[in-house]
Amino acid sequence: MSPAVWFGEVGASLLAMDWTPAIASKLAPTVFPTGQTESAFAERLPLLLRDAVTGSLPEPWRWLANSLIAIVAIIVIFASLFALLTLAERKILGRVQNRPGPNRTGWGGILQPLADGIKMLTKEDIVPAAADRLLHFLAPVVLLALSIVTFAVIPYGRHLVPVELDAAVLYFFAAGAATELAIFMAGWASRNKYSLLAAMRALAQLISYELPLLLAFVPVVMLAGSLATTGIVAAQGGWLGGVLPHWHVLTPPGFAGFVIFMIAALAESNRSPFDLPEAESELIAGHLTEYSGFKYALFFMAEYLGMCALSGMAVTLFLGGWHAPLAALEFIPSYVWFAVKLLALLLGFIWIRATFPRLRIDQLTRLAWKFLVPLALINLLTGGFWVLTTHWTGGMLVVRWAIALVLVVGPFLALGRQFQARYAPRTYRYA
Amino acid sequence: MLGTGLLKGLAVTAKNFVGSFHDPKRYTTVEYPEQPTKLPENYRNFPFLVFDGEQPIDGLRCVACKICEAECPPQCIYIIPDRDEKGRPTKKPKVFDLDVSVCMSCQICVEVCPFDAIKMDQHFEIATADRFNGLLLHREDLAKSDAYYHSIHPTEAAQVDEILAEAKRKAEAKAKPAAPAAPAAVKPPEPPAPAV
Amino acid sequence: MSTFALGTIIALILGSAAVALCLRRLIRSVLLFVISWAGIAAFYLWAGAEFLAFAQVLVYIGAVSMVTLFAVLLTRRHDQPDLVIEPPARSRAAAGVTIGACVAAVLIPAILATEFPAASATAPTFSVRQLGLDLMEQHGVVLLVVGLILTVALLGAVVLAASKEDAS
Amino acid sequence: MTTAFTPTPSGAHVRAVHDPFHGDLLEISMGPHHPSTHGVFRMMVTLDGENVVKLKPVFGYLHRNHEKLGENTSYLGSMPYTDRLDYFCSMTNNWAYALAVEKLAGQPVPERAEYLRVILAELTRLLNHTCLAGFLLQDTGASGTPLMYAFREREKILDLFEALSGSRMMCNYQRFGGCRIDATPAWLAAVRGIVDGYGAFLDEYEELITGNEILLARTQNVGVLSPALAVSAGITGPMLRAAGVDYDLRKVDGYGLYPRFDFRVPLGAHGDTYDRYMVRMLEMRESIGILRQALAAIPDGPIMDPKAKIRGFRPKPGEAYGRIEGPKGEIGFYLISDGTPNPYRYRVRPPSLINLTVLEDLCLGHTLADAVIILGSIDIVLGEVDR
Amino acid sequence: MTMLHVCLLFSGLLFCIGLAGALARSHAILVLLGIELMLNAANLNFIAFWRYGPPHASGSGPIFVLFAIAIAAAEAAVGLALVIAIYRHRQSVRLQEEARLKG
Repeated sequence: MSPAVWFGEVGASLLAMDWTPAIASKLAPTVFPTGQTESAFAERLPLLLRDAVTGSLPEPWRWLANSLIAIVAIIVIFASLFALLTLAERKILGRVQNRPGPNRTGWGGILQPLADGIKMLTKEDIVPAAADRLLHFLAPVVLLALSIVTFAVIPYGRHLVPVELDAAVLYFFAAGAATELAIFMAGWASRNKYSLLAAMRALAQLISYELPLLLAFVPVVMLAGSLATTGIVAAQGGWLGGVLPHWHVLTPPGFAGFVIFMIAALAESNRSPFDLPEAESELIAGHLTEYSGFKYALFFMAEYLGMCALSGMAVTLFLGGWHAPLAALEFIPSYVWFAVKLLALLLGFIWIRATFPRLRIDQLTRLAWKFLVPLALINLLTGGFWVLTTHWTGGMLVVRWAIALVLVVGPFLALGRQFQARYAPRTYRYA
Repeated sequence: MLGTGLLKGLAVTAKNFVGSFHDPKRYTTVEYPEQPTKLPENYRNFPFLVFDGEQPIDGLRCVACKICEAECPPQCIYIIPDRDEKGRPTKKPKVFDLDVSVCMSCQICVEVCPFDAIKMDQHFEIATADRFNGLLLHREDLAKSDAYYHSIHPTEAAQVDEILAEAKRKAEAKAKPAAPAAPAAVKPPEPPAPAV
Repeated sequence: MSTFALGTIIALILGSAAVALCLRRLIRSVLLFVISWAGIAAFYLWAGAEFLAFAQVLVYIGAVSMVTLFAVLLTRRHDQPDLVIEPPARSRAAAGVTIGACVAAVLIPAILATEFPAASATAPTFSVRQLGLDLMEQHGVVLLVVGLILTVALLGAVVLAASKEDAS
Repeated sequence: MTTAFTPTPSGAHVRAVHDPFHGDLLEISMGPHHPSTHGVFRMMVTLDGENVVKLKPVFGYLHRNHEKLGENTSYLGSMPYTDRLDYFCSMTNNWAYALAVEKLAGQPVPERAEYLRVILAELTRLLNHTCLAGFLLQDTGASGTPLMYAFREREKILDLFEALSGSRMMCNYQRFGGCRIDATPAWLAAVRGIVDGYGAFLDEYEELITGNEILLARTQNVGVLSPALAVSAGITGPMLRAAGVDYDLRKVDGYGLYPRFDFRVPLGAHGDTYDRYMVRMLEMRESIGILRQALAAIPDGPIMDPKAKIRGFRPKPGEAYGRIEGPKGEIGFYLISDGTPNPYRYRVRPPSLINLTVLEDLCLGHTLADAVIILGSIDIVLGEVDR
Repeated sequence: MTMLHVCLLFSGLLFCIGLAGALARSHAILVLLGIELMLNAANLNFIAFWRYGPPHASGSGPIFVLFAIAIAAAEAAVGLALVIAIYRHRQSVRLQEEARLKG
């Protein structure tokens, strides 16, 4: 095993472990909450499998083993999801562009990620002579570790919450906020002008988009009355007449929050159309210019894992977490629903990447500060209104929806008109 | 409304994504080694020398007149005319080398050849590990039969055959009254002086 | 286990802070500061104030470190080490360390000499919900004032840092 | 405050690299190995933050002595070399060179050949503008999708060229006094099919990207070229027309059979990158119209003037300048004959190079990302810039 | 020695390190960071007293720290903006060179 991956995994598990024992007594008595024995066999299958392995151990060791299994399961599942995602992205991009995508390795290209991995592992690891070797090495490791740490608080299913924290959402974004530091380290340590520009861009971009990202989910926290991810998911349970789920995205403030959140998430995970730090047509590869081989692969992995984590959080906050969309479909295990929603969002990321050109850095920051932040602030107001009017019924329900919709759509149209006054399609004259 | 342009774009890419599964117009890849496409008849790659009959070297139409060598813009052709024991030209090339690493497939040698002896090939899989000798084609590599020429450029070859037959007929008509001692061998018209 | 964790955290914080202030390369000292801030967050976590820990990470690692790095990049001069060892600087450094040591010499005995009332047996519980209620009810006015100060500071920072175009 | 900085006389907004007020600026050498300099082009960019304060184009990495080669090769031998100037537009390069030689020698061209030349030139225009739209969007960061759509259509036109001339890009098709190979009815039918489908492609392409708000924000008011600067710098082609100057050699010179066709010349009003993109999109629609008319009217007949000489071509001493409206601008060849088989002087007027000269003026004050798309919207091919 | 003593000693040491750094270094950014460190040390005290002080039910300690963090963020923003402004003006961030108030 290369030292980089060893360090990354050990670092990630250390981070995850060191935190849990210190606060374990208070926050998470067991890694997976147990007890709800009434749920279906399929629902409890992961827990049963785990207990079959660790059931015979004495208590403190059992707790440790359970934690380790949770960590290993998350890393393995999301690492293989990362591998499949790289393939899926290339296949989908290919199909969008009227071509097949990678199809020579394995059956229909299914082994392409393996081939990529072998290629990355066997490549020479080049460090520029003038680089800051320590930071150059640490940057991908820190980035990957931080993006793995964020997975700790996402509820993957009814009984699958690795760590239950009182302020889980805050934890998630605190861990995510530190990733920009790693990107900066990469850009700085490379001693390359393109990398340096990319580092500056990454800083500006991530600072700008942190704010709308945080503001966008506040209405959800208000609606759910909890900062814990489990509490937020629990608040979205139930259906209206067995058909209409109580997801936050189906309320006006929740919908606006979802859209703002997804735009900011695109920017936070450096995905097109906000992939400015690694804009290949301007900055070669940005902060990745001087990386090769396995360190490059680690960056790549961290980017995709970050995307998965943000999508998972979006599912938790807005799309009802692991709840089924219809009451009739509840027999399907909750983690399957979570996976379906997660994959749908990831597909959306890829679809957007296949379509849009890239923004410019000043437009990017302007979009955050002049468009998303005002909308998110107004959305706070909408969220407050929505929370205060939960008891309105009958005719007042229509009034409630009307006011909330006006609060959501009105500012959007007003700000959109401002944009259209500056940029609009033109008509042309002929000689 | 802001965002309609973005949504339209998304709709177009979605249409192409779905279309790539059922509409051949939206799936244009040809997987080359497994599905070779038919080359158009006019396709040209590198020149080759046409020979008549069975013997590749003896049957070459080339008379080593060196017009193509002079006209070739990148000067990739090198010819040494053959001579018999007495030092008279036999109107055959002793050496006909063509450096395909220099050749730019412009077809000017074909256009200037008065004997229809050099034509453009369609064989393009000529990659080699030897950069120098592997890409320097000699007269033995270049000689290909008239039948092969017919198979790759049927229309053009038919026209060439007509022209050659016409020339032969004229030459015979000219040769018959002139010299009964002259051999029956076709005597091609004298090549004009190569351009200086 | 718990004391061991505390010892590690303390060593991490003190070590990284001390080294950060001695380093020649500014970027490295800033990154070491980030480590010490992260250590302080870990301390909060260890003490049971998890909300504070996450706030510390968000504010210090997410924002202050970024702004600092920006400032470092924007004020960077080529071919100029960050720490110039010249006689005045050296005497200054010596004076600074001496003063720090003096303060420590006063503080440490004072702390050791003081008898504190007995600690509560169990850690105080303090949920996020409780924090929110306290903030909104008991400390509502303070919250408003802090918000005002933050806004003014933000505007002031923008005005200060906004580039004035070349007047010449 | 005292500064040693004095404005340079050449341009008001060109700043010295080490100006004491603004501190150190960042100098970046973009290229010759850069993904978006369209070949081996190099820009020495000086940045203040992300803003370009100075931009020095460096070219010549692809210089291959084209003009000197032309003086040492026969008139015919230069024809395949013209393919390699602007390798997207070999057909128009061929035509411009053939036109120059025909003027020099007073060589007439049969009507069918003239029609074929118009058809091929307009197909080349479609091909070039389609590719440009793809490249420009690739430069703005679209992940290949517009480029792949553009290349899908380009491939169809290249197949036509291959079927007619034998080569996709290095066509070497025109000759002095006509064309090399006659077009078959099947080929003309294939052209008709592609021309009929091209409008639908353009519609889809414009729906994909033209109304895209990101593209609007990226390209509008970026790299504005004023008509005065455009004219004094000798800019030609769509770039000049995007600046609002009505100058199209097809109308001005009326070479070939263009006076017979009915088409309009789209003009931009702002001269920015968006106008340069849109003018090309509109020109493509006009080209489709010209192609329809030409395909309907093409007569039968010879494609080569019977008096034309392939070999031993020696024009009388004299000089001639032949120019046509290439897709990128005025492509011209200037020839002096001294009666020998080789030209005495062989000179190319490359539209790419001359349009490139205003690059710094367009980029100053914009960001690095804008410099990339401005370069993309100028539409250069390094084979022609460096020759 | 109780846990409280350990925490207080620790925060005192941290304060002294910050103080020594702020006084010893001449780079304005490092001075600012030293001051931030002193603020953090003070915050540690609040938490230490809240956690190991006499039994109580209020959350004043953490809330005070929360406010202190917010103010520290404001301070950092303004301070660094000042550093940038000074740098623009005088091309230096060395504090001993900033002897004049008038530019």
